[in-house]
Amino acid sequence: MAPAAALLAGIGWAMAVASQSHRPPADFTFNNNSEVSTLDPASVSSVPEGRILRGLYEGLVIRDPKTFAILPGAAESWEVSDDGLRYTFHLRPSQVWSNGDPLTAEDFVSSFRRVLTPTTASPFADFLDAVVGAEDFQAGRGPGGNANWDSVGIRAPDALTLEIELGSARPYFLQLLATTALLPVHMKTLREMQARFPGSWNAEWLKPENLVTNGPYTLASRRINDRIRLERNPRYWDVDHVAFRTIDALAVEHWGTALNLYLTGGCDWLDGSVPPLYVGKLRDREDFRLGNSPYLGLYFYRINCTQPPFDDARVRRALSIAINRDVICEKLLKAGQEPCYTFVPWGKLGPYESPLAEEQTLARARRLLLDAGYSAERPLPRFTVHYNTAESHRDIAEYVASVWRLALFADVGFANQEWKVWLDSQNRLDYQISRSSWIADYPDASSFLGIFTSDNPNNRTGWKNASFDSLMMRSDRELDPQRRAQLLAQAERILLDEMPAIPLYSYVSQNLVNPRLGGFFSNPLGEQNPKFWYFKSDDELWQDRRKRVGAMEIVEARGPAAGLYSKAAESGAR
Amino acid sequence: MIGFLLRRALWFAFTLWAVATLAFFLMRAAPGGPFTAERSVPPSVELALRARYHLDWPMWKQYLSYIGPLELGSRGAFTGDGTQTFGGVLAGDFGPSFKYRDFSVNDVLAQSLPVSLGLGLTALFFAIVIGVSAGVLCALYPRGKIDFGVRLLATAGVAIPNFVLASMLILLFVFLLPLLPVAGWGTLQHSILPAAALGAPVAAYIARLVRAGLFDALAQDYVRTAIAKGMPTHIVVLRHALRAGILPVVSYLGPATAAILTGSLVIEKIFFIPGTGQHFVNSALNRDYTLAMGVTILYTGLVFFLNTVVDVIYTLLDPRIPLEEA
Amino acid sequence: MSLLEVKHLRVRFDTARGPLQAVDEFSLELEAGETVALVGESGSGKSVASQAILGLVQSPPGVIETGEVLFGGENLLEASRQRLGQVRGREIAMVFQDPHSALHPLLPIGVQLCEVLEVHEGLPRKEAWKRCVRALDEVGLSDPEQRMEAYAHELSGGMRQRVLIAMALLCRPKILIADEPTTALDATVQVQILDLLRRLQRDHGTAILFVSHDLGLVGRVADRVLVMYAGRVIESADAMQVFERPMHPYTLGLLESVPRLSRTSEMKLKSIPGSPPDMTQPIAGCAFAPRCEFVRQRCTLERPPLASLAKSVSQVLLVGGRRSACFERERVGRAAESPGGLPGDEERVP
Amino acid sequence: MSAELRQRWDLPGAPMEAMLVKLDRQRGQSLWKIAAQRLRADRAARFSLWFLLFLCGASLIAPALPLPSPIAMHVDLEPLGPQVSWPTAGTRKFEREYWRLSALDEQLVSLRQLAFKEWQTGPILGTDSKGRDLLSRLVWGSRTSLFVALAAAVTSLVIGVLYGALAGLCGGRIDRLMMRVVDGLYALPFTFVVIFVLGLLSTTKSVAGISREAVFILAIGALYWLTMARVVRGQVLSLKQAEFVLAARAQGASTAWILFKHVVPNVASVVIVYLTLTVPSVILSEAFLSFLGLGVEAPKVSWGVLAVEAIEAASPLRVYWWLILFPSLAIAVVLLALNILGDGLRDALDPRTDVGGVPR
Repeated sequence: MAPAAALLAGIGWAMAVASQSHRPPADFTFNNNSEVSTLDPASVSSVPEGRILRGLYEGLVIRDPKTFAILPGAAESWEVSDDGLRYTFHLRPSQVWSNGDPLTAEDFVSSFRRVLTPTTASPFADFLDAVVGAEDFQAGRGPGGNANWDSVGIRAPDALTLEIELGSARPYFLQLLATTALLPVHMKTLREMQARFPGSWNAEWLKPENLVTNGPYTLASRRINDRIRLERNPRYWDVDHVAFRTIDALAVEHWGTALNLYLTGGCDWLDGSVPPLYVGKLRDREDFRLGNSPYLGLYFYRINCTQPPFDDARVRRALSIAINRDVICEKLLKAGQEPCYTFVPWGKLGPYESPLAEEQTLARARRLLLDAGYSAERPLPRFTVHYNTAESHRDIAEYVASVWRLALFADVGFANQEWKVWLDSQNRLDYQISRSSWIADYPDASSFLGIFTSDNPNNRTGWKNASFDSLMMRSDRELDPQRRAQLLAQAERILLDEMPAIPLYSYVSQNLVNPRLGGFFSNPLGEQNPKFWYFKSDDELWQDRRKRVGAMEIVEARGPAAGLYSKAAESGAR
Repeated sequence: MIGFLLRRALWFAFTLWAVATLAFFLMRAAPGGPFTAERSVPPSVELALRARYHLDWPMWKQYLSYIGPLELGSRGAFTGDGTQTFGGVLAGDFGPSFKYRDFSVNDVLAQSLPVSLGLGLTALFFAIVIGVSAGVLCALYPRGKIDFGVRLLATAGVAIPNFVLASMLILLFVFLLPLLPVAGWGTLQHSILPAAALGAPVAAYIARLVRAGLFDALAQDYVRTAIAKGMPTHIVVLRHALRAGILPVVSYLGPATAAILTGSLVIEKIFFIPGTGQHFVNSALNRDYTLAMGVTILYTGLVFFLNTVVDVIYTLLDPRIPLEEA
Repeated sequence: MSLLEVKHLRVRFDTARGPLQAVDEFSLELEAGETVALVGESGSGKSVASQAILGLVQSPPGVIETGEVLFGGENLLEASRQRLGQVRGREIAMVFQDPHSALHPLLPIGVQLCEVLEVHEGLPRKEAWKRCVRALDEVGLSDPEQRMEAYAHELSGGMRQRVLIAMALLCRPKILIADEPTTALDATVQVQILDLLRRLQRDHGTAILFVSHDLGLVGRVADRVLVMYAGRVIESADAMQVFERPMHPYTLGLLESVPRLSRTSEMKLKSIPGSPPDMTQPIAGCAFAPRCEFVRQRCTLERPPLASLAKSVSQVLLVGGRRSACFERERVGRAAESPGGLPGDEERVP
Repeated sequence: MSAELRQRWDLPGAPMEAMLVKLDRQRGQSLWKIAAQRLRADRAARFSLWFLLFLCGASLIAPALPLPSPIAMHVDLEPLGPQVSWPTAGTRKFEREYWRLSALDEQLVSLRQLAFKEWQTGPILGTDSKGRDLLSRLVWGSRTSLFVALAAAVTSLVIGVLYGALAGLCGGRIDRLMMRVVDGLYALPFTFVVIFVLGLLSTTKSVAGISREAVFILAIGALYWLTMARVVRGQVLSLKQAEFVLAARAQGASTAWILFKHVVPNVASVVIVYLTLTVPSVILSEAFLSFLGLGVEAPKVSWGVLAVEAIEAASPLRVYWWLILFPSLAIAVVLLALNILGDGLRDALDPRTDVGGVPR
């Protein structure tokens, strides 16, 4: 009896503890796909973290969720000098942090300084490379051998003015400033925590009870692998335009679970790759937004160019040509992914247009292979395709391998590797062909092509090409968009001729969204700013549905009939 | 008793040390590190990160500083960012998590352990109640339809992978009969399906153990004595036979409880429960050295503690066995 | 009418190797206050027969095929489970062979004793406890209060058997079935237990069915003796008669294998050669034939019936209810009277 | 003594003679013979044994069966449900698509092509999301699963029996120390070890002889030996005190002789029963590791892989029930058969017959 009683008591206790943290549902709940690794803007930039960070903080400028055009953020206006070297930002007066401290230009200076400080170990310090003296400061070089902040071109002449001086022009500098890496942090709290918790301050300042932010939301609570709750920040300058009082970001990793939650009303938006088995089932629903939403992510196969036979560009090209990307996209993935023959997905990005890829015929592939000295009689030596554990990777690898087997007489094996092992073998060039992917940091072709420069740690193919490097360097400095696009196209031409990697397809965003959600746009970066979200009223919803053509299956739109309206949506074309 | 516990504690300390050491070096020998990511960071950043967590130290120094609060030198801090220092396992500090960078391992465990305990205890309760009743039922109606049915169910319970069972439960009790929430954690309703899925194999196993134990006990002379005394069947089975037949269950429950209380990756993933189970796998996959060490030490401690509890209970149930030999 | 009457009992065990006829045509009468002994080698079916009386045969594999167990005119084999529960322990109690395993190892002695009174007489634990202490005292256990708290493994074999006897007699049953109650005990303890049984029988007037393989022991307690072999009763007689003039070669064998102080050194202790038959196999003739010194061809072909020795009604007075299942019983009887004598050569079959 | 007896029994009664011979024969039967005899009498266990043997046989000759290729994708099709009617032959031609097969298997495939030509069975159990035949995948998966399970069980057997027997025989301090080591290993979380061992070994390409599968088997076997060691040690300890061993020792038998003549056969029963329990747990572990993606190498299939694919098949949008049912059923049936066989073996090998139930 006694053990049974103890057991029951234990259940009661644990349930009590568990339900303490149970809160009423938020105004809006979405699935963020995975647990965010940190809320420190200097350390992360991936899509899930971005959604939270944009809710918590606001940078100098922000991006329009639909067009990516630069909008005022903490800075209400700015000037750029004609040579593109000097930026002057004017902050909104009487802006405050969530604890009431005034937000000043000095906050931005110290936040940028933190990013550039080596011990911060920010992977995004190079976003500020163009700033005068930044590289020297970061490398610890300076007059007298010491890093000197005074020589860095980031200054605050007064509380509301921030000046940034660039050493060389960067046409996309404002886009960089809109990334999450350059969001301001409240340095005062950070220092306080450091004094109070010398051992664990790194974690302490980001705890809900300590974190001070300047964005539309504050951090209410956070539980690992469960949810992050955001609460509207009453001190935010534009708080009247923030619709939801509370937002929950879930960290559901298993797609089936997320779908179940969505279908039972447990969340209002989920993205992520729908298993091909169900794409057909979802396709006709009005809440499944698919297809016309390109995504700046490339799925490709890296080739280790340091080993024969893959040190021969002809072999690499033959391998690429033989693969029918349409089969992968239409038959295996089914969700509207776009076949890719070039390194910039969709072949087009802003003013940039990719050069044409080689003609895709089997004869040509065999021809190239023959030139390289391989044929049915003298087949390629056996090689292995590495991929990290996932069903879709496995299916694609199996398909690609079967094509190479049948068309190019190659004997292909597989190596399914656990994530870290796979990364490790890629880093050490301990592979022959390895599945890879790349998501752009900012909407620009250089974000894709740049990883193949000789010294880029993300190259990982062993491929080096001096003229490619110099073209990329020149394009970085070029202010004229047309000429810049030409330089980049020349660089990609080299890539296409050399094929150090085989582009396969570009991702597509697959959103299941409550039809009532407004201010939400599928965009190429999967970027969302919670500030703009709101619930449509029945009227607006009805009009929206009318506008849409085709026989969509109407699904229930959860939420208040009157809507949870945001004036931000009303005021202007946002 | 005190001597027994003392000796146990000594062994416990030794085992913990051995397991921790083994895990420490095993982990660092595996390819990839905590900061290996698909998007490579510049070498200087990686160096700084490694320095922050003292991963640039020689292995022995890392090991010593992990074990104890040894002051092995620290790095100069600058404008808020510098190295983290932590007290070492002996001081009860498991250090910062590498993957969940905003949390210490202690935080992570403190958040997830109550959840896993709640789920685990519910599952255990479910498993014991169902398992023992099923086993007793078998013994009451041996070799009949009930016995056969229970055995079949018990085999199915052991045989069906729990993720398959979980999906079926969801389809049945969420979508077909909308009775329970589909996923999440917080209320008692939330815990019913995952507890059932988690407890089912244990219940099945207990049912088999109880059945076998009871059948064994029912063949014993003392049960015949009880029957010859004219004891009614329920007393014979519940007081006489079950008392002996439950002993194998008690020894099985030690490790089983440890496994159940530390959660299950699969169940937690499917039901979206923020428990410790996923940390066992994820910390290892993420090469989150400190968190992996933390869960390993936690698990080892739990196993040891529960085994000791089981041994004590065993001696309470079976007076023939002195505690020292347990 | 006798207190207990068993008629034509047949018990079969379904084993992996086929059906095993454990008890065949077993009949028994027991009068109040009387002690009847059931004797035979292990495997002869005596334990099974005695357990069948209370329906204690494990089923499966045991099956009671036919027969009646009449207790006060009521057939216990057809009684409901509930009724059987009332009879067991209260009207008919049982003491088992091995006191080491007959007590529950994990329950205190007191609990095991008290539950008898709680169930049968509905006594509250406190009163039951008191009576149990008295009962333990009665069977001669020292420190009965303390013993109540003890566990079985803390007691010696003799003490345990005393506990079991006390347990059996708690409700003053009319019949006590003692299944080899002393076999597992030391010789000195054996005597003590037997004395105890006799004393208790005298005090309470209980009828005892005494099951044993030890004919020597039986002589000390029994009024009547039933000898069993291979599932059948092969001889039944008053105790004195059996010892004086056994009428079955098996009984004779058993008697000769009893160590006796009175024997002189040249009178060797005999053993019965061979081993009991495989009872899953059908037996054509006398089951004892392969081991029998007196065997004749007829014995291997025809089964000797358990026949009364009385050839006429008048003889009944002389021989009592004496019966034997042997064609050669007269020869056996003669041989028994001449100790060490060999079977008559003159009758050997050519 | 026998001469004397024979003399007495030397009678013209023939039935007795026959009985004697029979008796002698029975007494001379070894433990194994009796066990085999008992097992033959146990219908359920006998059936299970035949079923398992049939299954092993089928999976061994799988390449020669007229099954479709287990990996040939026909991605343009929606998953097909089980086809109840016998499919018309030749709806699809046989495609010789497999992973790297051993030479023997290649021979078998050729044999199959000779025997059945282009003919192959239709989707009796349906097809999966990539249009692959489920029956074929189940049969080919059984090869992997059963092999892995058996091999891991044998690994655990060898290590466990040796370790346990050694500990039991040595006794004393060594025994205690060895068992503490087992306790310590018990306290290591299972997944943790597997992940690191697999991670560690998956990079060492130089050990080309050790394939991932072998590592996998060894890793699992190395985890299951713990219980086996405990069980065996317990048996050996109790046997050491058993009278027949003492008697053998008193007669001056060597330790090795005692070990093989007396201990091994007595331990065998426990070991065999435990083995029938290990095999199912290995099959389930493989499923769990497949869930983590640490299972067998693609495109090879195993029941674990199929079970994991089944998770995706259950969604409120649509339930592809055959993808869930058949793999689970396969695992469950094998487990059931193994359990029944295990029970039967225990009954057969344990001299005490299994009795049970409450008498009336």
